[in-house]
Amino acid sequence: MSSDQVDMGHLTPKTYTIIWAILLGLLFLSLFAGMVKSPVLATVMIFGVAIIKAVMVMFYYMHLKVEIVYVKVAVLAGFLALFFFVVGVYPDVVGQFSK
Amino acid sequence: MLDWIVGYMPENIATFGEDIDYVINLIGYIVFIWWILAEGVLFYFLFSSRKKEGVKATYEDGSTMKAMSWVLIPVVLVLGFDLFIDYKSHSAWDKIKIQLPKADVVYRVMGQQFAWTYTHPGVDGKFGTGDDFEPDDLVVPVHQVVHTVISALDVIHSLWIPNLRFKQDSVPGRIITGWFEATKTGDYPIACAELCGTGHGVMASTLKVLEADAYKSWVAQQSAAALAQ
Amino acid sequence: MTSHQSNFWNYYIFSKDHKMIAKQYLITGLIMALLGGLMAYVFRMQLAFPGEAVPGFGDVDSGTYNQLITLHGTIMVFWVGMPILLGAFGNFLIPLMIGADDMAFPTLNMMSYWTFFVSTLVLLASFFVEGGPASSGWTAYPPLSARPEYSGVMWGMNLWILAVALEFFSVLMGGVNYLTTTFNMRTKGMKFSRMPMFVWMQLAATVNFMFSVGPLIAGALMLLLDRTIGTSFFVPDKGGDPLLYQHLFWFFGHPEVYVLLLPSLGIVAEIIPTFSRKPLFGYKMILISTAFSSVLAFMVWAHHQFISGMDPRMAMPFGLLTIIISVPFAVVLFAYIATLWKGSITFTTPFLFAIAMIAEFLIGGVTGIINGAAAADIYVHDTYYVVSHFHFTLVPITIFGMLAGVYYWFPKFFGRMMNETLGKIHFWITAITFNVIFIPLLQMGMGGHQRRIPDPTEFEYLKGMMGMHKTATIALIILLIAQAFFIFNFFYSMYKGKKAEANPWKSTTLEWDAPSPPVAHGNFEVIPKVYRGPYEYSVPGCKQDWSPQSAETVN
Amino acid sequence: MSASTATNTVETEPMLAPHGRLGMWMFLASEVVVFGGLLASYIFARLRHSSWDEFASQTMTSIGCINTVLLLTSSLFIVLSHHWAERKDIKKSGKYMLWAILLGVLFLVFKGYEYQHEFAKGITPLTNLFWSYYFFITGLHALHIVIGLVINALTLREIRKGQNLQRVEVAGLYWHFVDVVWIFVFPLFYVAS
Repeated sequence: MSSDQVDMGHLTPKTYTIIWAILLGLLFLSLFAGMVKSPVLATVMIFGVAIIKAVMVMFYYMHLKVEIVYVKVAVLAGFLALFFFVVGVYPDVVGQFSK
Repeated sequence: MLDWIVGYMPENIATFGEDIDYVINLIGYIVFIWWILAEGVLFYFLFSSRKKEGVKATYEDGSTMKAMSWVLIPVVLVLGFDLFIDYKSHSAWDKIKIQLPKADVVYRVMGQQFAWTYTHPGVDGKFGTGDDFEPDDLVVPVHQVVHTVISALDVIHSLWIPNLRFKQDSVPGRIITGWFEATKTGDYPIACAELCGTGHGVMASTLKVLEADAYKSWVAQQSAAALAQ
Repeated sequence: MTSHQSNFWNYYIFSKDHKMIAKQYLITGLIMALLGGLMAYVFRMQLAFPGEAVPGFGDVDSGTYNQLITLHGTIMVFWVGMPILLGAFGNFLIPLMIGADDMAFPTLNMMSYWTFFVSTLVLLASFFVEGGPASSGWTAYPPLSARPEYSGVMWGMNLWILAVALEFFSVLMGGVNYLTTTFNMRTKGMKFSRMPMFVWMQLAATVNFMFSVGPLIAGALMLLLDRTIGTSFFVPDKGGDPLLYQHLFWFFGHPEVYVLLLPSLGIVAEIIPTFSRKPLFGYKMILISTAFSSVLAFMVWAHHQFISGMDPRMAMPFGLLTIIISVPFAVVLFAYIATLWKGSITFTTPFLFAIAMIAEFLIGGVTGIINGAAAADIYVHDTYYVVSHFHFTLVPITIFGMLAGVYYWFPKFFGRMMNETLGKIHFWITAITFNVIFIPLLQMGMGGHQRRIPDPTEFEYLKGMMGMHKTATIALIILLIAQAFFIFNFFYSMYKGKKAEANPWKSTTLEWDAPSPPVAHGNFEVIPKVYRGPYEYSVPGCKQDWSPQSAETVN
Repeated sequence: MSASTATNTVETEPMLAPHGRLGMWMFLASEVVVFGGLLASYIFARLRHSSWDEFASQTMTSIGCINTVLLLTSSLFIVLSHHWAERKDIKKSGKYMLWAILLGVLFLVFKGYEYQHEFAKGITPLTNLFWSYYFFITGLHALHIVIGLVINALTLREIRKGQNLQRVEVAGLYWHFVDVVWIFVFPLFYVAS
């Protein structure tokens, strides 16, 4: 009854495998990023790669790209709530006041 | 007029106490007026629009801007008053909790399960020296800024001195410095305001405000006794 | 239609029918409400007559007192407010109001009730465990709650954390069900703009809950680890930070009070138009301000921690946002009041309770501004002023709102009418005694009376307030006795009340098209179609002063 | 988590998305905040204690790497299984699902080995706060992997019987979510920056 929806954004087994290869590539990229000398650059690269990988899995494997708008809003709301939490708690738990 | 309804606050003996009382009374009056208006309108509508024979209700679903303005205009006023209150409150908060005037007397206040312990640096004004002593009560001179360096040993307590309008949680693992300046001598109660176990209700202590010279002689006498040990 | 043969077990116990599940939630919630109320009786007697044995309970030492207030708070919020306002009314009415035959996931719905039932058993079991139940406040601040030796309670607290976690999973399952049902199973013509405000409010409450409960589930598990195997997430001895738990808790805590408020506002939004025969004032305006307040709800939590050792500079943004969040609810309340204007009001019991909810909640909102302003909060934080403030908000929500809903939808739940005179007696006594309890508490709070202490006479400056404690306690006893009217009325009318027709209140929303009680599985004889908005009362040009959503034409 | 497949013949508003998929997405949206809150608390604690970088270097990056590869590959297989399930190709869908489950089990095996290795070195959740967070977060994630494997196994049984094929998609969503969580857990613990 329900599998009549449109073909999932023209993704074929080949494209899935390509995305898989990219994800592995990004994994090794983040490993090398670990070797980078300056700690700030390393952290930015590592978490940048992690975010890209996460977005790729969500968009292509979870078909978030072709999902209905309500689901996209729900996922965005989840990350937005998380963002409010981080912004609200960071200055207190990590700030100088709490030493 | 408000005290009769909202309640009598204990006598204020702190310099920043006026600011807090001013903010509380300001909020009290604004909020009381709004409350009377809202409840009045509610009960008037209830009374005037009750079911009368042959009179049909009007079809007003409040979708037009004109109709909605009946609600939005009062709400904008409420927002205006709120922002005014927040501005007044922030200036008081900034003075009490963010700025820290220079200390004349420094006390270490340690909250522990079921008692407040105060450490006075003694005559030399430095902690960790021989003349430090631990009085039972918080003895402070009048008209002088007292710093309370607050922390806790085990659980969260909260140093609560109603007459000084002073309240600061004492968190184990954090050192928080509060300050106050008493304007009147006498004995005032101190209590714990944060649930800290079975003895939370008996963590009573007293604040003794002395004249400057009486305080000085008391400190000298206590330091001498401490040095003797 | 999921067919299930109706033997005793499938019909009453393991029923997948959203109506039976709603009744199970309602009955469990009401029983727990009684339990919570009796706890209030015991510790208020201790406060009014310190040291004396409380009739019907015995001595209340400070450990027992802390346990009683902890459980009173926990039960009233998690085992009365959530199950009845979300579980009972949400389950029963969402499918009926959107014209569906059942929830999207009936099995998950059944599992949600039974997870809730198990959580109730786990909580009740924690009473009889060695060392007694949890005793560190319903907020369970570490390190008091993180180490058993600080509060003297070992397994009682662990079971309490487990019970609360189970209750969260049950409400999560319910939430998934409500969202999927409302998105997917609306009948023909029931566009989103034609859904009754009750359904919108249930959705907003579910969204508030689902996006705020996460950090607290993590926090509760960390607390459980701290207590059992001795890690120190929240205990500073090995680097933990007690304030991190407070952030995790109150990030959930504030949206949680809207999870209770919004369904109650939804119930009142259905009752006021029906009995004033007038459309709800500003449907879109209420919707927008509810959405706005749901987003704001995630940004204001630290007003519970102004003086908790948090960085004082953070009080500026949180104070401002807290003051601003009172605005959308002012819009909703003023819109409800505006609905009454030029209506034709009949004062039935549900209407009286709905109006009492609005009138009392106004006091709640008004007394809250002092807590929102940081400087004033220094004085009132952790005093009886705050206790009275959140009772002036929570009691109208969970007691008056819930009772309004029960009296209003009782014909639909059980097919019979509740007795009006008993209802009115119950209303007047409850409404009056409620104020007599909590106005003195406001005054005690302003006098500096700190909260959660078992014996006020320990403090010199509190001795003068014992008179107020006594009046509040006597008023509480009268209030509890008055609930007998409701309990009798509830069970008596269930079998012997006047037979109710399908639409006793002449209301327009879809649930009144189904017979009372609705068809066992399938709700409606014929699933109705929807032709107009939910509040079409006294439409000009119609003789009949109400035009139901499902009627194609109305003469 | 059985989604009802009530083929309601009654006219309703257009269905936005199949029940199962919509319900799972809502559940995952709320799970985002659980793991997000937990990882945020860990990051805050880590920023407070600079000494943790040295502890973080003691975690076995090689095992972490292999586990990431395992999870990414099992995500690939599950998406392929869903792809063929949509085309009613029972054989292929079942094969990929089986592979996804095997890789998931392999992930747990490596995880177990890693834990055992750490216990052997005398590291337990009580050694210090870093290890408490490490064992708690990876343990909670492993628990979600176990739940995911149970869901996948049930779905495999459904595929073999050729019914409820839309459940493959729902199981896939959950499994990808667990993979996304691991994608964030991996750098935090295994790449000592």
